[in-house]
Amino acid sequence: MAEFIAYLIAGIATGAIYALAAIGFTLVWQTSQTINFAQGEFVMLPAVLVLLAIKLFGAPIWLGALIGIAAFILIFGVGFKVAVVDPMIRHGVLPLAIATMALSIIMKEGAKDGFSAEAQNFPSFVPTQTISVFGASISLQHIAIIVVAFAVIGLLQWFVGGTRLGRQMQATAQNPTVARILGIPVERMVLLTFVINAALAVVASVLISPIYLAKFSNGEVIGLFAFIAAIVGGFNQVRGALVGGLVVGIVDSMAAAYISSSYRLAVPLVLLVVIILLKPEGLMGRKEERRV
Amino acid sequence: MKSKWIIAAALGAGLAAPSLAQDKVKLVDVVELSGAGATAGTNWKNGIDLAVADINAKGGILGRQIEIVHYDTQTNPGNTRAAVQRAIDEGTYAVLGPVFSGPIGASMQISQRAEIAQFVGGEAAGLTKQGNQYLFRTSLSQAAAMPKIANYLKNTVKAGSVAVVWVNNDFGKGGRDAIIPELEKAGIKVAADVATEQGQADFAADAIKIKNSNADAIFVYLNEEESARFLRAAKQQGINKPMVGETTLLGAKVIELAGDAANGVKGHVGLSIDAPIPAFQEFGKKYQAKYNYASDHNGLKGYMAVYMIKWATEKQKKFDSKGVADTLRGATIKPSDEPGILMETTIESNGDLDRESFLAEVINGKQVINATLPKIKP
Amino acid sequence: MTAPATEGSLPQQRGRLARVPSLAAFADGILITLMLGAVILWFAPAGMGRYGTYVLSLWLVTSIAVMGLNLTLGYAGLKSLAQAAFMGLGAYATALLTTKVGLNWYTSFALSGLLTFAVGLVLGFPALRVKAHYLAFVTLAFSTLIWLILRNEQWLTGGVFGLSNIPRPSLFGLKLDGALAFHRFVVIVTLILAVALWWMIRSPWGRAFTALRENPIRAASLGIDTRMYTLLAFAIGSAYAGFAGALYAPLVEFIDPSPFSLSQSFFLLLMVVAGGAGYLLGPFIGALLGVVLPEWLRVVGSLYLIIFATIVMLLLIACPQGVSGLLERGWAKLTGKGKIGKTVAGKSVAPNTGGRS
Amino acid sequence: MSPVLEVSNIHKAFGGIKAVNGVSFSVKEGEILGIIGPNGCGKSTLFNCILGQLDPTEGTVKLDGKEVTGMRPSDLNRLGVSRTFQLLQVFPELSVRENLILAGQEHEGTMLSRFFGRRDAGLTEKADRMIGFFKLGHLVDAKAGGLSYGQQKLLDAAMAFMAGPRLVLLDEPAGGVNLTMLGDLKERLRAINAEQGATFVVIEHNMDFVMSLCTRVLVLAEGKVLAEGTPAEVRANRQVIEAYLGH
Repeated sequence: MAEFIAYLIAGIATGAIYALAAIGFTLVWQTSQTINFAQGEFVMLPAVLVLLAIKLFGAPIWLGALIGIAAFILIFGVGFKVAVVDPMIRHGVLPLAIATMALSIIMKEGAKDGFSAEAQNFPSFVPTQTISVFGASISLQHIAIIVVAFAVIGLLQWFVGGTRLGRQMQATAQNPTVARILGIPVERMVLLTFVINAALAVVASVLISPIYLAKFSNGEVIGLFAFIAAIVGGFNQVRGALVGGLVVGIVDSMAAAYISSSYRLAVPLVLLVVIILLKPEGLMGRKEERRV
Repeated sequence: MKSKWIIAAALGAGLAAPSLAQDKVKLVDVVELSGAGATAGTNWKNGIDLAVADINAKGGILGRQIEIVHYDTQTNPGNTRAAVQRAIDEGTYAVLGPVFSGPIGASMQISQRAEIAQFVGGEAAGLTKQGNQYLFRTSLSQAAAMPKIANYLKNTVKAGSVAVVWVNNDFGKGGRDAIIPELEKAGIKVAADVATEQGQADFAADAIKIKNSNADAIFVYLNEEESARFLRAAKQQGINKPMVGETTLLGAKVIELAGDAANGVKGHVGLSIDAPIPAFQEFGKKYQAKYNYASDHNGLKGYMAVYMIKWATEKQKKFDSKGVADTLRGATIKPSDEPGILMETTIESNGDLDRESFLAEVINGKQVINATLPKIKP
Repeated sequence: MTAPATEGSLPQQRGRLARVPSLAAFADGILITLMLGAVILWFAPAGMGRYGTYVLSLWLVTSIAVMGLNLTLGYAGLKSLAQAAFMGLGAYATALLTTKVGLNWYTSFALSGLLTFAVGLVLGFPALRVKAHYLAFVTLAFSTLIWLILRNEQWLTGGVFGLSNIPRPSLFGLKLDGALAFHRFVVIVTLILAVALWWMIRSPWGRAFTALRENPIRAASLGIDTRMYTLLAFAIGSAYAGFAGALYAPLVEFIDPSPFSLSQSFFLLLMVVAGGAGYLLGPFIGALLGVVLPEWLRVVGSLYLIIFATIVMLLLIACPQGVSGLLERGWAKLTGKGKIGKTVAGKSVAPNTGGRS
Repeated sequence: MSPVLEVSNIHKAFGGIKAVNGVSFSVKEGEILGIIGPNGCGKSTLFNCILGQLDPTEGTVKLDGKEVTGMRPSDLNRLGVSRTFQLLQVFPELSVRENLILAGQEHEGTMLSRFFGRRDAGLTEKADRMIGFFKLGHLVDAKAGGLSYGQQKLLDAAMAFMAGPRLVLLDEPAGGVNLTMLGDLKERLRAINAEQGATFVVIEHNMDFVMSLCTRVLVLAEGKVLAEGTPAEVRANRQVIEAYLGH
């Protein structure tokens, strides 16, 4: 039992990170049909930028964090939308997806050449101690990840459902044409989702980097799992991305525990295929009738 | 559409080999600078650059300056083969790299065919078993290191059962395949056999699994960063059994990244900037000063590889690339003859190395050498 | 989501360039280009050394895999993320059949194609679902599973240590071990496969594939067996990857799982799109970008991958139809045929992309 | 004479919403049946159920007395049932001729002959005749995507007739077509009906078009048949007037 709880908490913590990345992924997909293959790198980079700011300006941690995060949201929230997505959006999903693939190479190689090929320590804002729950050692870092991630997701849900701006954004996501007729500033709403995506990536990055260490290649795994989480959850639902992230995180953790560890990676993917075959619209997705 | 063929023609020019300046000796390093091997490859590259700078500052090899070129392999065998072929077409004097066994396997026949010596960072046991006369290691092979570990686990740690955690690439798999029979021979039970992914970030589940195996000791055979992540995860799960490793686990990088979690880690060290040999420590300082971080064993390997070439060339007193391999086989290089080799190294006829090595422990964030192990064939 | 065929109808926005004085003449131009290209590549390695020769061969082998993906994606509009995995199946099948079973290369080549074709057929079923994403998702999983099997089943595949000493074929008793001889062999095989594809695209099959991409529902209402053509397009595209793998193994003489990973499948996808999806010569340009350009950029040192990726990104921002689209646009401007509306290429719906997103 | 198409008791529900709620009718050889009704009365859904694009929740569709319910659209088409769509559905990247060849190619030969045989499947002449018939002769080689809306509508119709179907279902053929073209279209449809004896079912909002073209009219409202009869009868039906005015 104790070990099961330990696996479960570890899985939920990882899953929460996947969920943050997957939610951002889903948001930009909803509003602008952008499949962002650089999503993993979006989570990798903020931590690197924070460390870089500290290194370059000799700034204290909080200032470095502020500079790094601001720079990231500006470049990869606003800049990404304006420079990459806008010119390509009309040409369909694929060229844009490929362009984000190229962007991921640029981000990865840029972090490697501009910062370091080595992993670096990233300061943790919670102590690295553990507490014991039903005989299982639970790390405070994991608990912090879970608490903060859920708080952020809750905040996002409140924003989307409970504020005027959020509802406008939701309307834009569901039907931009109608939203435009209703006088919603669609362009600005789309931009907002990109900024939120970047902000979520920052949160994920700051939460996970003390454990994963800041390294240019960290995005590969996170990106893949966020993508899987988004599919499992239904691909077009914020709630789905949340559930998908958690499911994938827990399944991965359990797979490491109870299944041949060299095939660990296969388990979430088999789950993915099973879900596609049994419930094609994803765990939380709505069924779409085919339209003629 | 026809312009494509114009591009192809223009490209032909780009792909053709440029001529070599006579007053320099050209060395090409083909190594993993991107992809999965980027970290190891970058250390290796930096080590080489450091050696080349040192040698050139002191007048080069036989009066000729070294011109070093690095080609990235993207950790991909096909690209590695292309790059090694390019190096040879460009008239490299010897080939340096790569570090990962897969890319080595894809490229070693090429230098063999061209009769040019290739110095690789790979540790997998199989590499030197193929009768390639032009392949040289720059470190001990796993086949040489693992018996020492098993011995250590049995006699010093006195473990009756051991959990093995390894990275599922050629390095880790090779080590795992080498240690398991040695453990069995020593009568030690393998309590858990845990494979992890290259570049894995999250070791929580693996640590829990190892904890539950209740082994007397844990043998950790991961790359540096993964070692650090594992040690942290193990600490968080409250694992207090001895962690034993080979070279990487006790590296400066691991100690830096794992912090407290690295304390108490022990094991066998082949090459280490913390070894009780002044030359090693001096190398470590130079590296730190130039690149602003501590070198791992790959940095040392790259550094020594260049000096192996230098020694052989000066020994044969001419630039004969085929001769480099002939000269090195069976030779013993002493630091008194060539300080850059750092410690006495015997090159066996199959390309394996024999050297002294160390038993070490991490105490208070520092690697402390407990004992020096003699060469296998002293 | 949006079928281009149902969108607005302003003529100047729809016709992507009047490429068509006569489609037949254009297609024959492609055949001539292929033949001419083969002749040039036959002689090209002169003075290039082994390295240049090897890179040219690698380019052609990659082109074959990209050609296959271009058929599935560019013509039939099916998104596959497993092209490198299929290439791996072909490469390992050929390597094992030639080294362990002792078959000759030609039989192994055929069997590799057959194997990947069959696996493609089975795997293609999810593509028959209405949402075209499913194929992408399933192939994503397939791709990783194949990679895991290649890595883990060491008894068969050599695992992380790979398989070495893969023999090169001989032709009419002529050994093809040398770089140049094997390069010429690769040129011939590539030419045959490219001409076969050219023929297929010109045949009614090609028309049906295009219909599948542009509007599967309308296609079905015209009697086109969309199930059959979808499976065929995907299986044939996969078989081309198998053929490419069967050449890759003896070219490198060594294989391990890394060139067949998911990221490599993505990279092949990048080559299709950057070269120009839905253009017969696009794959050659795409593979040139993906294989030769990075080699070429080595002169700039460590930043070469960043420069490469930036070129690809800027290219796609400037012209989402890839290099082929760019050339076509330039050609149209040159001959004055692009004047139908100034917005033409910028505004149009890309044939390869909008169709079944 | 036995009916060509016999639709009995078709139901189709999406979730809880019943789009079609027990519609039955039959069409005799050579007839032109019009189906009218206010927006959302289930006309298009009914079409899609008949044509295998949607599976009806309940009910059967018979072609020449043989049941074809749920048959795949492509198979149905090869039995001689053809259709046009409410929204434009031509292949914009293909030329006008290629569009027509495409519409006919699967009706001749085998998969193998389609691979190894002639590029145009021997259909160029037939396609050109059809193009001429629909007065698109000057546009043979133009890309379909470059045609005007009305021209695309004509092409769409031409494609539906390319394989010489026995039964054609037209979904709002007149929508968005200008008056001159409308005349052309009507005339062409009549000609095909007369010359080839093809049977038509037409969904249409344009009353003049329906009343002047069709031999019989079916009125749908809220997923059910409200009235049926000759154009004159329907025009006089009070229920129909109410349904339209009440909307």
